[in-house]
Amino acid sequence: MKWRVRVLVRLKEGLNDPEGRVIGNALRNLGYKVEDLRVPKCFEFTLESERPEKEVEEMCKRLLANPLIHTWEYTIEPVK
Amino acid sequence: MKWRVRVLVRLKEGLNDPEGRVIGNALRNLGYKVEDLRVPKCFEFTLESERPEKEVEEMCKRLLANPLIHTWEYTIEPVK
Amino acid sequence: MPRFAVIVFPGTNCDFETVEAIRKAGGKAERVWYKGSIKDYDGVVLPGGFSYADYLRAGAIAARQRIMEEVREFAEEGKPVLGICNGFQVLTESGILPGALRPNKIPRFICRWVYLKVVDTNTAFTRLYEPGEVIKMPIAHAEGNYYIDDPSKVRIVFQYSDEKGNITEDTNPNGSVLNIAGISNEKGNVLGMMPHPERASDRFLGSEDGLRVFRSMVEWVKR
Amino acid sequence: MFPHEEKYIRERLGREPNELEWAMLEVMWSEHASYKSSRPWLKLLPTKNEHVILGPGEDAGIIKFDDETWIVAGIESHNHPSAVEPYGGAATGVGGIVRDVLCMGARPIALLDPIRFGPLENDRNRYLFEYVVKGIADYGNRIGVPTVGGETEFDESLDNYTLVNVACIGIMRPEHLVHSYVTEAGLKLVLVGNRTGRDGIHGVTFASEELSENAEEEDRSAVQIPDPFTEKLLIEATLEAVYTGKVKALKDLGGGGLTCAASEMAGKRGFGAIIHADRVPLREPGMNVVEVMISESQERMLFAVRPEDVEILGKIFEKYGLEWAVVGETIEEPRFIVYWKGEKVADLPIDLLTDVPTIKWPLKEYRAEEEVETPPISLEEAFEKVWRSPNIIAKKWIWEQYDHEVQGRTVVKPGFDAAVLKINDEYGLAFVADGNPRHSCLNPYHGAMGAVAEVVRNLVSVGARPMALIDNLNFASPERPEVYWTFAETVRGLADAAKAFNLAYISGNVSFYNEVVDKPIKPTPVVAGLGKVKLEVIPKGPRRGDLIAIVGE
Ligand SMILES: Nc1ncnc2c1ncn2[C@@H]1O[C@H](COP(=O)(O)OP(=O)(O)O)[C@@H](O)[C@H]1O
Repeated sequence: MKWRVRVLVRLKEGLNDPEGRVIGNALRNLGYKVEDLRVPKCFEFTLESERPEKEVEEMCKRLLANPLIHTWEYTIEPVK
Repeated sequence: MKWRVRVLVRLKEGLNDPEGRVIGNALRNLGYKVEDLRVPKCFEFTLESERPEKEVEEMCKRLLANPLIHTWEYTIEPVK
Repeated sequence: MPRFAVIVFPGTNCDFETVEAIRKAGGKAERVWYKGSIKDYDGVVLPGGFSYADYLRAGAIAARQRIMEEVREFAEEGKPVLGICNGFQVLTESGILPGALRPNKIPRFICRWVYLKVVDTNTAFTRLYEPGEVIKMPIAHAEGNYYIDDPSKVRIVFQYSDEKGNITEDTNPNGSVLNIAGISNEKGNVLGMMPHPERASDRFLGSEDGLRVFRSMVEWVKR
Repeated sequence: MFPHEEKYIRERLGREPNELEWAMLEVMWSEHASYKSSRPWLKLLPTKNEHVILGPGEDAGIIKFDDETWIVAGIESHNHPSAVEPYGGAATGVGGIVRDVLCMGARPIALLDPIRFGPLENDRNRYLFEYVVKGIADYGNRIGVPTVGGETEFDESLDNYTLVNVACIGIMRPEHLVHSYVTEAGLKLVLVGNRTGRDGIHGVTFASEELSENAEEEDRSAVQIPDPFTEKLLIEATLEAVYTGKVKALKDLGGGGLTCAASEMAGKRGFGAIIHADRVPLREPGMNVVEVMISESQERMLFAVRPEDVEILGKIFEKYGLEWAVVGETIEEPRFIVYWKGEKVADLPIDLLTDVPTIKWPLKEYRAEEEVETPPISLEEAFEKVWRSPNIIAKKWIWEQYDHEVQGRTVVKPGFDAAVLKINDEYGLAFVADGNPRHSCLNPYHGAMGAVAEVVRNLVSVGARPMALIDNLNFASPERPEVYWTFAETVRGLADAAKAFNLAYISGNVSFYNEVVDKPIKPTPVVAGLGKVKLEVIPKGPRRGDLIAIVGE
């Protein structure tokens, strides 16, 4: 079966996000009232799998995220 | 009012996407049946604004995306 | 003569000068494409560069390649394993060394000369330095910000310092915990460092301080 | 293309070209690909001295450093693309010049980036500046070629625009020289590297037009996403292929894409080529033959090899994970023939693509020099003004983002008069670029001479003996008589100055039509120089207590 997957990988709470800080500042400079800007990593793909949850969870642990510094979440939807 | 915003910025269809290609290959090497992997840019932040849609749309045009090569979408939810 | 493999991943770019530095240090070194094997060598070096263009996270994809299993065995057997810059990132990503290398505190690539304090001279790579000695080398990285949840868990080898060996926030170029520039495993046979010793191994290039990393490594194998 | 050119083409062919033929002619007859307005003048430049192995005419020039070492050099502008999309434009500019040097058979060892912008007070200029630097950094760093110097200038005349020039040098052994043209028929044409997409379609024609007000939102096809990962693999694979001795000709695909690379490769010595365009690996579905033939997708190279050697080279490309395909062959007959799914869809005399008639535009002299009063300003005030000018302050913010040390050769690092790269245990190569558009604007002849003299002084001040020059001429529309006159004067100045120093130009680039909304840029010749220096004699820099003296008038 085919699935449409989106993974979001975020830095753990408490770890600072230098890139997010710079972009946040840039937006504030343009006059927007932006706070706590973060730049999670996002991956979108099609997956052929019989056990998509298990495989996506594995992918995150094995490659897409670094468990020492990241948390992750994902959405999995069947491809029509 | 305060809003929780998530913006996704994607490369337009048809443009070369070396990063997506390389990460997709890496997952396939690990044995997953992954296709069309893309790496949109993701921004999450809190926004204080009276007209959040208008401002977020503006931010995308002015800074977060390059209209020439990107498309974007966002979700905006009130902060409880 | 001890033989070293310098592993080349797609995007590795400091392989030639690393081979040259090992040669100057009295060893023999060969570039080994990542699809090959390192079984016949006495030691291995993971050089700097941009393996897989640093996509995803620096070193992440290289760390999952088959050859890293051989590197892991090397490390466990007590043979010398040296990771420089991107090589250090590959070693942490593969879990051979603890911690993670995150984007610099100012999220930009930065190439500059820095001073390092040698705080541990009992590793395979630092035996020829004096304890506490201050040496000069260039850094060149965008993700060199060393992070570990519990710094007491690591063996610190190099710290960013000033000319006199003072370790302060000002001498920290990338935001690393405790100004860490290089760490080793418990046994001292695996070293990961962000600065480039191979770029400080020639009198015309600004410093020869880095050459002793390779000399130590060569002598350690001979011992 | 101008009406008289279209007429000429119809007469030569004796028929109306079809759509594909027009598209190919259009790119090849563009100013960018044909140098039709500049060629008559460029002839004035001296191109020979005792160091020159190969002068202008191929992808890059070559000088002899010593018996075992040749140095390859080239320079390129990427102005229009960078003004539209600074990150991708500047990055792919680096990629292009690196491949030019690579395709002579040399390993690229250093880059210089003379870059120019409008005043930083304007947000758009600041954006262009930051992203041009980031583009150069991200690309150069990832391919492992150090950017060892450059120039950065801010000038009101470049408001909302940018001039991005990049010079590259490479190192090679004489036996590895590969030319960009074939000297036999029956060779297979092998396309290697990135897949072909719709990138940069009409890029060269675009580069030969002035930017209109909304350039930013026009045509996304003018924009390219840089792929330094593939470029780095192309460098290694190409060199490994060259070292087999089996590469008969080699060209990179830049402006004009496959049409330009294949027709020039085949046509230069009077051969022809057949291209099977449907064999080109594609990135996007549904591309037509016109798009395939003129696409400017980056990070691609075209190899000519004997049929029996195709497999050997293919193995090398595969080792590096690069896609490749045989897309055509060279033929005896000097024609350029394109097939699409078995059907012949274009058939032109090859010289109609490669030998484009020159144009001489009207010239009109102008004088900008006038007597002015020195403004009444105190020394302190003047000093403050000069000292704080972005044109004067240190450029460390820029070159710290460049990996200027990679490859382990950078003896004299950025921040000095010229960079020096270690070539062997005894000698180094000094490399520097200079230009002075304000001077050129006042007096183009003197401005050009001044640029050459500055290059020479900078080389000498690191102890180097100058050997050769390369030049990049950034100008507005040649159809403006004053601009064309400044161009002619500039070339005259470059020529006379070089002759005075017994120097030769081994390569160069011309970029016309640098205008935004009808505002011409200042004449901007950029000159880069190469010199040889004994590593032992490089001045170490001043120490406290040294005396200062001025020599000269
Ligand atoms: N864009 C750039 N990239 C790299 N190095 C640069 C750049 N701009 C300036 N530099 C370096 O900064 C130093 C000073 O440059 P510049 O101000 O042009 O010097 P000068 O006034 O002596 O010609 C030189 O070493 C030059 O190579």
